Amino acid sequence: MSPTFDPSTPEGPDTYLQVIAPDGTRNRCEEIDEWVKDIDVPALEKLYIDMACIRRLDSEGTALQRQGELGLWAPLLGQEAAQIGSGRALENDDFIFPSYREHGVAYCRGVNPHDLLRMWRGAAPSGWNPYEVNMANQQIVIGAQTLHAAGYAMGLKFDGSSAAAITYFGDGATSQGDVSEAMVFAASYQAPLVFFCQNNHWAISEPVARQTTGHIADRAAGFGLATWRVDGNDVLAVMAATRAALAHVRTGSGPAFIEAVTYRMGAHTTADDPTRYRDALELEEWAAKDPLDRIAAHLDTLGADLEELKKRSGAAADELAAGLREAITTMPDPSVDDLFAHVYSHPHPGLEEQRENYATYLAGFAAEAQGTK
Amino acid sequence: MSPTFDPSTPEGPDTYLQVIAPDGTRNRCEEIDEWVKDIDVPALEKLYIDMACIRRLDSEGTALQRQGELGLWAPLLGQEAAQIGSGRALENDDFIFPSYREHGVAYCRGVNPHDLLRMWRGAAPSGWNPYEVNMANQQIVIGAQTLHAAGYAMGLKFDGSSAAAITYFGDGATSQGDVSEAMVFAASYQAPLVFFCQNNHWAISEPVARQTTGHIADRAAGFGLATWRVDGNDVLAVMAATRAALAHVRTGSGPAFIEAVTYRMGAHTTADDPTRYRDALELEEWAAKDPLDRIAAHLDTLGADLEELKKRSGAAADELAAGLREAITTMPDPSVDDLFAHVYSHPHPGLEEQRENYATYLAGFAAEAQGTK
Amino acid sequence: MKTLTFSQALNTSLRASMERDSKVVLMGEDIGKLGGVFRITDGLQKDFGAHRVIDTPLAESGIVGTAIGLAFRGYRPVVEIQFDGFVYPAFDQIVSQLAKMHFRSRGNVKLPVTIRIPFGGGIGSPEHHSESPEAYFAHTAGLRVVSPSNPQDAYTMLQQAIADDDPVIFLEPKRRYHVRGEVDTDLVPDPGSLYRAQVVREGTDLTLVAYGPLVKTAMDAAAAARDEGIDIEVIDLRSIEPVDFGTLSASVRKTGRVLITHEAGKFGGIGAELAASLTERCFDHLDHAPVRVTGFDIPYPPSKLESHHLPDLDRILDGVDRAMRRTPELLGEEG
Amino acid sequence: MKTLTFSQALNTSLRASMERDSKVVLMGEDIGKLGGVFRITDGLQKDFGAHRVIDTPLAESGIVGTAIGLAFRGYRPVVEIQFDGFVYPAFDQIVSQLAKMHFRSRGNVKLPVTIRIPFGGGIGSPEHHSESPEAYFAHTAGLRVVSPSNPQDAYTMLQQAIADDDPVIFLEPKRRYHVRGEVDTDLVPDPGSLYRAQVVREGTDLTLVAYGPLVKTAMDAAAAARDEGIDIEVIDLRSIEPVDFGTLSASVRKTGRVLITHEAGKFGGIGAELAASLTERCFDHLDHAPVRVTGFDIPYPPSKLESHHLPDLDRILDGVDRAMRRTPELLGEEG
Ligand SMILES: Cc1ncc(C[n+]2csc(CCOP(=O)(O)OP(=O)(O)O)c2C)c(N)n1
Ligand SMILES: Cc1ncc(C[n+]2csc(CCOP(=O)(O)OP(=O)(O)O)c2C)c(N)n1
Ligand SMILES: [Mg+2]
Ligand SMILES: [Mg+2]
Repeated sequence: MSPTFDPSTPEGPDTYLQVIAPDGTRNRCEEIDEWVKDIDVPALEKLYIDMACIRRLDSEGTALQRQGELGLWAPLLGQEAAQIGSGRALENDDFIFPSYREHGVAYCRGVNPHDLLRMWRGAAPSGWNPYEVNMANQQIVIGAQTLHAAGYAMGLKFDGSSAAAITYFGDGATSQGDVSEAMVFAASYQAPLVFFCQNNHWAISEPVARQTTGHIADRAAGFGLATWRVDGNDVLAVMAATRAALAHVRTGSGPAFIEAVTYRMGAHTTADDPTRYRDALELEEWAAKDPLDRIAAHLDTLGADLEELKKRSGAAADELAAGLREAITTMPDPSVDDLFAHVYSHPHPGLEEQRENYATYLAGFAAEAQGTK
Repeated sequence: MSPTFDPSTPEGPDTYLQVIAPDGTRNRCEEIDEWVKDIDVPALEKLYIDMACIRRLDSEGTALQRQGELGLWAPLLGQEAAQIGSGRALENDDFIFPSYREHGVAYCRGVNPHDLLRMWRGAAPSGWNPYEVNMANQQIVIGAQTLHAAGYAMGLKFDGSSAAAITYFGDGATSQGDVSEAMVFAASYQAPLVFFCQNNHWAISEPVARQTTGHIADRAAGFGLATWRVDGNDVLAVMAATRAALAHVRTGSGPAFIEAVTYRMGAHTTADDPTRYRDALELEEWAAKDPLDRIAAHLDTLGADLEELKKRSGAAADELAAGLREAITTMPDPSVDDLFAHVYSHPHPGLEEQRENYATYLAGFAAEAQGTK
Repeated sequence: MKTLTFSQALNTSLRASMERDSKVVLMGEDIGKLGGVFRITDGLQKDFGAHRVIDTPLAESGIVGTAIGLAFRGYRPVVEIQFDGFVYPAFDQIVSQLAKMHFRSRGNVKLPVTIRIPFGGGIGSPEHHSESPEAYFAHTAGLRVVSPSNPQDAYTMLQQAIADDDPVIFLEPKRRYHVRGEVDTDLVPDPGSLYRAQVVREGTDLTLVAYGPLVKTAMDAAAAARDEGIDIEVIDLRSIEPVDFGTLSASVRKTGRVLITHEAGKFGGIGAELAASLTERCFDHLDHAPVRVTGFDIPYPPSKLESHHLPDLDRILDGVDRAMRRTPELLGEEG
Repeated sequence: MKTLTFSQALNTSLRASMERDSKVVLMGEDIGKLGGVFRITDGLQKDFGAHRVIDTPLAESGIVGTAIGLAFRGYRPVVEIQFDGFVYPAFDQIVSQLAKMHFRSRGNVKLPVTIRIPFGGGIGSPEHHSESPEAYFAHTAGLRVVSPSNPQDAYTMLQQAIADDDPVIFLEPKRRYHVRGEVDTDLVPDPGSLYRAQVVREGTDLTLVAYGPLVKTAMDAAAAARDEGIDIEVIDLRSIEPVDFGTLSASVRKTGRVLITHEAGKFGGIGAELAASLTERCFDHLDHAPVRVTGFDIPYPPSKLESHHLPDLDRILDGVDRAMRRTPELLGEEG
């Protein structure tokens, strides 16, 4: 009655759903094939370009942090397929509750460069207006957003809406009570919510085996969720599973769970040094499963013009990068007023006092500087 | 990929492990039969007497509350098999982390009447010394104790001990993040811990279907635990499963989970009015599955002398009841010193000041009363 | 004008809020058929349906977390926490999410969530059923914290809290649930009055500040002190965060003495903030240091000892005597 | 005597505790191979093994809850919470379990658990990485709360906290981790000294109370004030709960003025308790109301604004001027 899963077993089509193999060959994958039968060469090329763009977005983020323009950056390198495959499966009115690493999903939402970088620069507590892009702000407290997603999805259900909610989190997050509670609530109310777990094998320095002795997807099944375990480096498999899961939750049959098995190729954040805890060999192994390379290889088998594609994707990525750099140079620093704004939605006498006292204090300095004190 | 379980399906040998049917017939139950093959008629009679005793303990608790001797009581009526079957499966050095309803388990531990009632009387924050009986004090915060059990079991493992830990909680508790986290930790460290869930179908006024859309045991399996789902009104099935689970965890193969499917025949506590939320029919249905009646019926088929047995069990229950009543009449009220004692294990200047000031204040009243102020 | 118990006033208030705004939903454990363990939601699920009076799974972090999600979606959730001591599993969602979301989202996301908590002691319950957690919430920027002391305020303040676009922790003095009082259900309260303190008894010698369960005790103490020739002004704080320092300071400047009472432990309790702030604001008017009469700094004791722990008339009068310099100071203190 | 950074002192201290007592185990996220995100546990798993330096699943309630269980079993767990803002998921286990178990069990169960929390701001981090949660814990009966301000205290106090049979919240001022100082690793501290405040600079005009990250700032302010002819006595509080009021009161009775500074928000912060208590204890000696110079009552701001939020030398000096009645009072205040 005990599980026999060994989390170190090698992953492959036996352990997860895969549509495109690392070498670019196309598998038959009955469970989900139908969900991507519309994806023709131009659509595949678009997905490739998306992935190339967010890979560039990510390397720009790291570079900007190195140059002191950002306070911190959380790289998504290696997780492009998981983010683009799912992000492109969503409808506009589906609402996203992300963690902190979903720059790629935000990109799918059309979040502009200013808003993408604002929080990482330390210029504001967050980036975008959630209601403009149907995506909540980054969540740093591990797992907390999954409950917001469950509540939002309950609201969708009460409203009779056909939209769905989706929440992103990592393998480490699955240990948090909040994530389990979110599954309990979503299942209890049969809410239209997709749990999207990017199992990138690491929670900072801790391997996924510390969090679970079995497959994460199996845990979700135990909560009564419809589950899909997919190759998270296979953009088509991810897209197919996400579409399937969205369709499932839209029918009112309860929440769904996707475990996208992927790998964090970079550091946890720019403050992290992964050489302290992980093996170069593991990285090599996963480099061979690269999400972009495999789509390129697959497109090659379909006779696509790869050179032209790389030119196009390079140009798109260059444009995005230029936008990011421009955003950084034009981003205004926050003002003292931003300190006190929005703590409450209407005036609070205690805080007003503090704001005014601080203004007086600062004015004193200004006066002193002008020699008028 | 979605679960098809309907929590309202009728329970029976198809949905859980059962050794003795409600009518007293003995089922073959391959999965666990071997674990109770040593239980002969005298042993069965002993289990019957235990159950009769805790049923009496429970009715005395309710009566004492009605008479104003206790502030509150949480009845266990209907759950005698779950508590005796598991309690009697434990070794002395196994350590128990209970919730608040496990009077029957405490009885198995030999907790004396004073200690059983002390907390319920409002005379102390708890009853017994955990280290004298290898059982932690009652836990009121739902689910919190399961983490203590997981930690204790980790300690057992680090110590190379052959003892196990067991933690009791209800169906409602399974929704709490702490319970999920306890499963995560216990599995992660393969700790010798048995999770014992008394699914008594209700969490105060909420039916188990509010907490889960599937079987609770399946949820545990998803966390990688060895699981047993048993008829919780069948003392032999409970004992067998508990022994099996204990054996499993003692081998170092990781934690185990037992879902004992039972029913809370009484009120949630003496402060509750279950007629507001549940159906008399449901009660009737479960009355037909009574844990004591079925063992009596089974003993009858084995040719035991039921009349004599009922006499013996009645006498034992009477003795227990007399002990409880004696305990209540002789229990000293707590003193003002108990207010300040044990907040810390060594003196705390702030609290010392409060204690002394309050003593002075009280002395002032005493002096006033004596006319010396 | 109707005569209602405190709990009926709350029930009527919830009903009025739900009738007025279809986005108001109630969430909590056992609030449906049972009507909550204190029956505050009695009959509401029957009348409004299970989608508006939502029995939740047994998980407080889940309740508050999903309430946040519902608010994100435009709902106005009113959460019931069954007892004070069971709010802590939700602490992270309250402190890191509910309190900070408006700031985090730069004003884009409003979370008009009301968290109702039956709080305080005096009902003979076991551990975790009698706590006073207000200081934790009041110290948390982004939350507002209020507590009514009588049926009229229960009725009015709860509707105001629900209508407020900020999250409000609404502390209900559970031992006062059965108390009856006149309630004007037609009263249209002043906007902003939710956060105002009220002078409930005028006096000249000492300002006595209480809230929630102890306002009644404070009034009794004032009546008793009158017999000893001390004229006490009693203020019902009503709003614990923000504090209406205008009303408080005016009183203290008049009386020169202040006593603050609450059930929560003294160290780091609301009394500390009130004493410190009133000292800052009224130092030159003070004839004595602000006096605090509070619960001890202990876990809430078993019920047979709770009468010692809870400030009562005699302990408040003892504090009054100290403030009036009629009795010696406590250990470590000076007059 | 060795020269060690604050973090090396903590690391050395953990090592010494683990060598002395085999029941001391460390628990937390990423404390093993990585040595913790601040490297405080660097090298310890290598030397003591994975059963003594335990990388845990990512769940703070689980960490504290299992630490309680280990303590039940006779272990002496030292928990690392990765950042201050991530302690709240464990709040229930800390407040309702860790703090109350000794009382609940009538002294039978001791829980010698130390919870290390890198706390406070000033390191340019995003949300939840710069908080000062000390008031929550200090208001919770059953906990002790301490914070070292320098490498020697880091070394000594951590060992004392671990050796203490009560649960101790150990707050490490993370922005001081890199600071170097002399550490006498042979020092045998006075029993009880863990809970004593220290006068780190004598003075006659004003008592300046700080702890953790702000002791250095307080010392700098005192030096600057000296140039303006104000002689400040600086006290490093060290123990936030219990407070060593003996040392504090003696100083305030001497100087007649007190300024308290901390990073946490003002409302209901530790400063409130210190101000209220010192007013109670020293009222007749006070020439001015205690002054508080603290963080604002806002969520911790984005890093580009944190220098405004954190009390610095200038803001402390501004407070000193007010306490000395050299500048006008703040809004709502009087001298
Ligand atoms: C409640 C909480 N605890 C600790 C942290 C510190 N922390 C930030 S990211 C992280 C690891 C997260 O791992 P995972 O969930 O797998 O997501 P990934 O970073 O791999 O995308 C930790 C421990 C946090 N942010 N929140
Ligand atoms: C954290 C917490 N929330 C709420 C409560 C109030 N409460 C006490 S018992 C109970 C129901 C428990 O149901 P279950 O876990 O099924 O156990 P049972 O009472 O049926 O034995 C509730 C909600 C509590 N004690 N602790
Ligand atoms: Mg991860
Ligand atoms: Mg139950």
